[in-house]
Amino acid sequence: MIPLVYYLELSVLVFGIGLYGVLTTRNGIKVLMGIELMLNAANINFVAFSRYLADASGQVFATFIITLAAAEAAVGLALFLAIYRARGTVDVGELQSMRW
Amino acid sequence: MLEYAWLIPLFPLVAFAVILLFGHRFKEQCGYVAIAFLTLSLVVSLLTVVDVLGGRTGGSPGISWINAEGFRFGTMIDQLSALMLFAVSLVGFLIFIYSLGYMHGDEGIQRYFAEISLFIASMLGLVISNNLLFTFICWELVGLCSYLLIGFWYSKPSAASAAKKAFLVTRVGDMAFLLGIFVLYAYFGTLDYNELFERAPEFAKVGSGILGMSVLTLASLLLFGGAVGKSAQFPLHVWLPDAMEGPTTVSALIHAATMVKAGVFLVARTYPLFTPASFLVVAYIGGITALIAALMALVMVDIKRVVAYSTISSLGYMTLALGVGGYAAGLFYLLTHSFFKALLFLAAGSAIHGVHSMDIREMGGLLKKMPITGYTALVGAWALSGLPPLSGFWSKDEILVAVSARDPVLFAMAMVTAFLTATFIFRWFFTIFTGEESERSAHAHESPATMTAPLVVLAIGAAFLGFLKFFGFEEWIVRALPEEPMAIGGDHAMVMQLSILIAALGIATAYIIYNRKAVSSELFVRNLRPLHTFIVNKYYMDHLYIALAERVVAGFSYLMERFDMLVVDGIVNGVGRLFIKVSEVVRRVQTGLVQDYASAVLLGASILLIILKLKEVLA
Amino acid sequence: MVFEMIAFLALSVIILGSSLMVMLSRDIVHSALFLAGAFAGVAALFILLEAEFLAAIQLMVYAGAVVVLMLFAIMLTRREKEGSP
Amino acid sequence: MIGPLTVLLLLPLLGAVAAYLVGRVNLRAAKLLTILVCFLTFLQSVAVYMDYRVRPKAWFPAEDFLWVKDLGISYTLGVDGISLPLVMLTTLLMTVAVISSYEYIHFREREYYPLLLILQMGVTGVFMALDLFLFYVFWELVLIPMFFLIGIWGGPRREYSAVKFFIYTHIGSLAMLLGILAIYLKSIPTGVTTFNMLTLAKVIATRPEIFYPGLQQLIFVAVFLGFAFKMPSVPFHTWLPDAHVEAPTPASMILAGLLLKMGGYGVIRIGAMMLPEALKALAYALAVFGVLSIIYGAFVCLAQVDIKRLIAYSSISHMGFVVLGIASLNILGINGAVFQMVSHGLISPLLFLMSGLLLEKAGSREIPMLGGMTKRFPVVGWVMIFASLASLGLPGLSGFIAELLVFLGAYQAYPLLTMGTAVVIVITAAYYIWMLQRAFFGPLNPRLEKYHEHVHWSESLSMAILIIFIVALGVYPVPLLDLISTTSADVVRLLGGA
Repeated sequence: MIPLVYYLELSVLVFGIGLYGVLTTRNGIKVLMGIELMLNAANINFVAFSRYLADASGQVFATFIITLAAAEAAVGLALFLAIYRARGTVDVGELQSMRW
Repeated sequence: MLEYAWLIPLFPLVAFAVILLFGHRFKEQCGYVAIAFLTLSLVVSLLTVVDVLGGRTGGSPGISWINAEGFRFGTMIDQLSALMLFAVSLVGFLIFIYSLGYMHGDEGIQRYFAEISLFIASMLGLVISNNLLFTFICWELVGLCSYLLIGFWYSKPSAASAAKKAFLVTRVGDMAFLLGIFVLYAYFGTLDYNELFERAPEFAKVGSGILGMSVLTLASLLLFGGAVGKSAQFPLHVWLPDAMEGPTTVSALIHAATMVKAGVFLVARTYPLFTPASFLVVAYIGGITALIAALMALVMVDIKRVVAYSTISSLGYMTLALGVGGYAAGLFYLLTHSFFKALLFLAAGSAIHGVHSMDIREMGGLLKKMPITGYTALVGAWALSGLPPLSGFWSKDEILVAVSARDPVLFAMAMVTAFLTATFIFRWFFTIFTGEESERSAHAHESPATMTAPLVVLAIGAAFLGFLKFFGFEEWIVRALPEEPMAIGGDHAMVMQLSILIAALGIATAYIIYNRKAVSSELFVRNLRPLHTFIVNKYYMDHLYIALAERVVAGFSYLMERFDMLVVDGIVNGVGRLFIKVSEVVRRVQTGLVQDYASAVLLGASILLIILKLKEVLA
Repeated sequence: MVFEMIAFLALSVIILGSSLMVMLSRDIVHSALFLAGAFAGVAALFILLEAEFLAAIQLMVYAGAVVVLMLFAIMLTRREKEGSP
Repeated sequence: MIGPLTVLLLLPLLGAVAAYLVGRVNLRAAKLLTILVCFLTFLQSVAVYMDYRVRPKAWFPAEDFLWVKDLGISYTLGVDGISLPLVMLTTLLMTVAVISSYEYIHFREREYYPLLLILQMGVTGVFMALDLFLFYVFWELVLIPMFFLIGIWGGPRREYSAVKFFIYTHIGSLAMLLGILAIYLKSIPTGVTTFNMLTLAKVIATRPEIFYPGLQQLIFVAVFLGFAFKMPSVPFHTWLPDAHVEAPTPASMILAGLLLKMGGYGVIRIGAMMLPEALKALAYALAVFGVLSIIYGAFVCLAQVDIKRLIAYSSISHMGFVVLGIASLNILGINGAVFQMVSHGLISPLLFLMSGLLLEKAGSREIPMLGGMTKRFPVVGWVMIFASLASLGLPGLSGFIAELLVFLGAYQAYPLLTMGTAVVIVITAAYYIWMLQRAFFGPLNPRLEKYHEHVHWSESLSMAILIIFIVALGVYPVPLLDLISTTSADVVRLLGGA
């Protein structure tokens, strides 16, 4: 079997890419994409552990996360649509009305 | 009636309240209300005086006013208060009657009679008080009325300014008076006159810890400070001439006959508290005041200011007399002065009423037009100048005798003053009443009977009160003192001759210069230009005080205000501004971008991890 | 074993590559498509990990629903003139 | 159980609710209701006074029940000879303030009157609380309505002033809170867990090994800081002129008449009655503090142009007398201090009322914009003259007695200091008389030709009430002094005096 750590390393890399995306991009939809990637990285971890520890609860968690991620994506995208209608942009850098 | 003496100030007080509250209902009749109540008080006063003449003195213990020891306000009727009661209520009564005519038709007549009733009530309260604090309260109320009455025609800027000046200058004296009260209360624990006098000897030697003075010296000097303010003594005399901005009746009543006597009265009342050291100060202040005021009276051209300066001079005389131990002499002069000075003022008021001018140079030859005014004024001037047989002579003579026995310098000052007094008052008289008629005098006519009748009564008093001397006035009045004052030596006959001579000389000088015009007064003015300028400018004391008030005090307060705004408030606002500045920098961290916050979280987590790892590695 | 290793490495390359492309591509539509690729790769990885059910859900929910949702959102928020909003 | 003192707190609270509700329907009725409530509260306080005269001991404390058991917080109310005059002053002055608002406040009245009533509850509570925690609660409760009164109904710079007032006095409150907590926490080891002032005072007096002099003095300084901010003592005073100038007239009246008194009251209640040893040790510094306020305030007054600002600074000067009186540690001084609080609580509201009328009737409060007012505005003019004379300490009016007593007491304790302070007698007269001369005497300022004086009944009534009390207390101060003396004698005994 492939050592567990390979999966973990892959997961860290995907998570890192996702995090990098969340932190650097100014496009709100892309931010959401980054978040999805991070969640996927977590999923990889869960599933890998569940396989290696022979414990099904990891898969259960992953199921939950997928559900959650879908809901979150729906709500987040709806929000961005609403913001776009109100402000004409989805650039998070310009959404400053709550600043200070 | 001794027991009912407390009624005396109460009647005018009721009059005050009635006029204040209901006066608008009977506008022109306010005067009669005031006079009616004053008549009641006059009757009680006279009955009280009769009681005292009959040898009864005393008073009532009164009521407790502040619940601490020594604040029982009652009455104290002795020879001194009887004397004052007589002078104040009688002169007050006459001036009230005179006011009916003088103030007729003035729109502020309700206010006038209300204020003057309050004044007479406080003045009467002042003289019968048995407690130093109550005296002070009346003293202040009297000052308040003086303030309001000087500023009676308050729309005139000069009147408003004179009222302010009077209040503030006397307030300086009042401050000293109040401090005197504090000192006395701190050591004696009471302010009741009798108790103070009883225990005074105990404290004659006790040091007060201030400038090495004994308690009594300190307290008496502070009390005298009050007297200096109220009785317009040097150096606080500057308010009195300006006070002539008020109605002439006010000048006569308050600034000649009664209130300005309060200072002298206070010294007489607290006589047992004075020590030799403080007497010396009192005498010299009195002497200086008498002299410089007489000099100023010589050069003034305002009909009322001449009399005002002569009042200051006379008050200086009284103070001088008290200072050298001439208790009876000073009070005798106080009594006679009340009459002839009120007379002079009312005569001046009558002349102003006739001529509608205040400048004596615009008058002249009024004797024919206003005979009653003129001749009564002559009586007053005669009495003031101190020639026999009018009252001024007898009382002034007593003072001169007392001074001659004590101090040659003071005696010389008193003599010069006597000469100057005779000169300036006859200069005043001759310029107004004799000589050629001026344009304004030509239209003058005699004043109504309400004004001339009081003049006549006052003239009678001014003429004959001096003879009280032969009815044992002096022996009678000194009974007010707890112990006999030291006997006064002095060469009676010599002083008497000298004083007659000096007064005659003074009148003669005035006659030559101002009636005959044999020598022009211009001559003196020209040859003594610097001196004349100096005196006409009142020794530049007003300038000095104004500079002190406007430059030093106002400047200092302006600085304080700036300090308050810039430093004290500035620090507070500065702290606020500092926080704003700091937050302006700090708030840049709060970009509002979730990514920045997430980066910060990531950074923090990384640092934490690195630290933990390092710890592990190092351990 | 070798096959597994090869499959894992291939999938890793696909996942990492498309993930990177999600973040790096200038056109957001491409990003969305690469995202679908990445999700598909993860689904394959799940099969490799013997979680077939999850792989199915992953494909249906992620590659199917979420990416389509995103494409709609991109379409709706896209401005006419610019390449990407 | 609802005792008579609780009624004093409940009446305004219920009144506030009722006034708010009635205000939705009929504003006029709400106003009259507020006046009625205030008047009833006043009557209640008079009733308390009547009973207090018969059995003074029963009122201290009068109502007591445990509130938060674990922390030892209790709801303890009581009045004595020092707080009762102030309670009566509060109820009286609130009545006057409400009456004077009748014509003065013209917008958002529905919120205004309930706020006043809540303020009244707070102030009364401060004067009656015998529990440190309760005291602090009421102390802070006062801040909030006042903040809104200034911030909503104030002048052009109202926001600045309101915020300054709030933050500035709050800093003082925090210092005070620290002092209170220090007393509370330090006394726990002795076996009492309570905020009750009477118990704590006993603990402080009997356990010198815990409350050693240094600690007592430290606590005193902290607590005094809170009171000094409120009073206010120089140099913690700068919130006051701004707050006064911007506050609406009735709020100014309450601010000067009542809120400043909370500081003076606190110094006696907590400073003198709980920490007497510390007060004794720091008395001279306290006296210097008082003198500084007296003289500094007076001099700054002399340079003021705005009459309301002048009155504000004169309040600082007059409140200095309270500190000086307390610092003199003798019965005259303490009687004088309390008397000064009551007297200033009557005189300064009158002055503020008049300055409000000036702005309303003559369009300005600035001295150069006025002149010769008395002729055209006789009521405003003469009442202003009266109020100024009362404030400068004219005998026969209440201010004189207060200052006299303070000076008499202070002279016995600090002769030289008092001698120096006496200058203020002249300076105070100078700024008032000078102001009167420039603004009220002399020829009428042509600018004023177009103005007329119409005095509303509510304004005349407010003036009349204050004038009557000022004269009454000035002519015959004995009843009030008797009342104060019932407690001040005990205070002086605590302070080791005769």
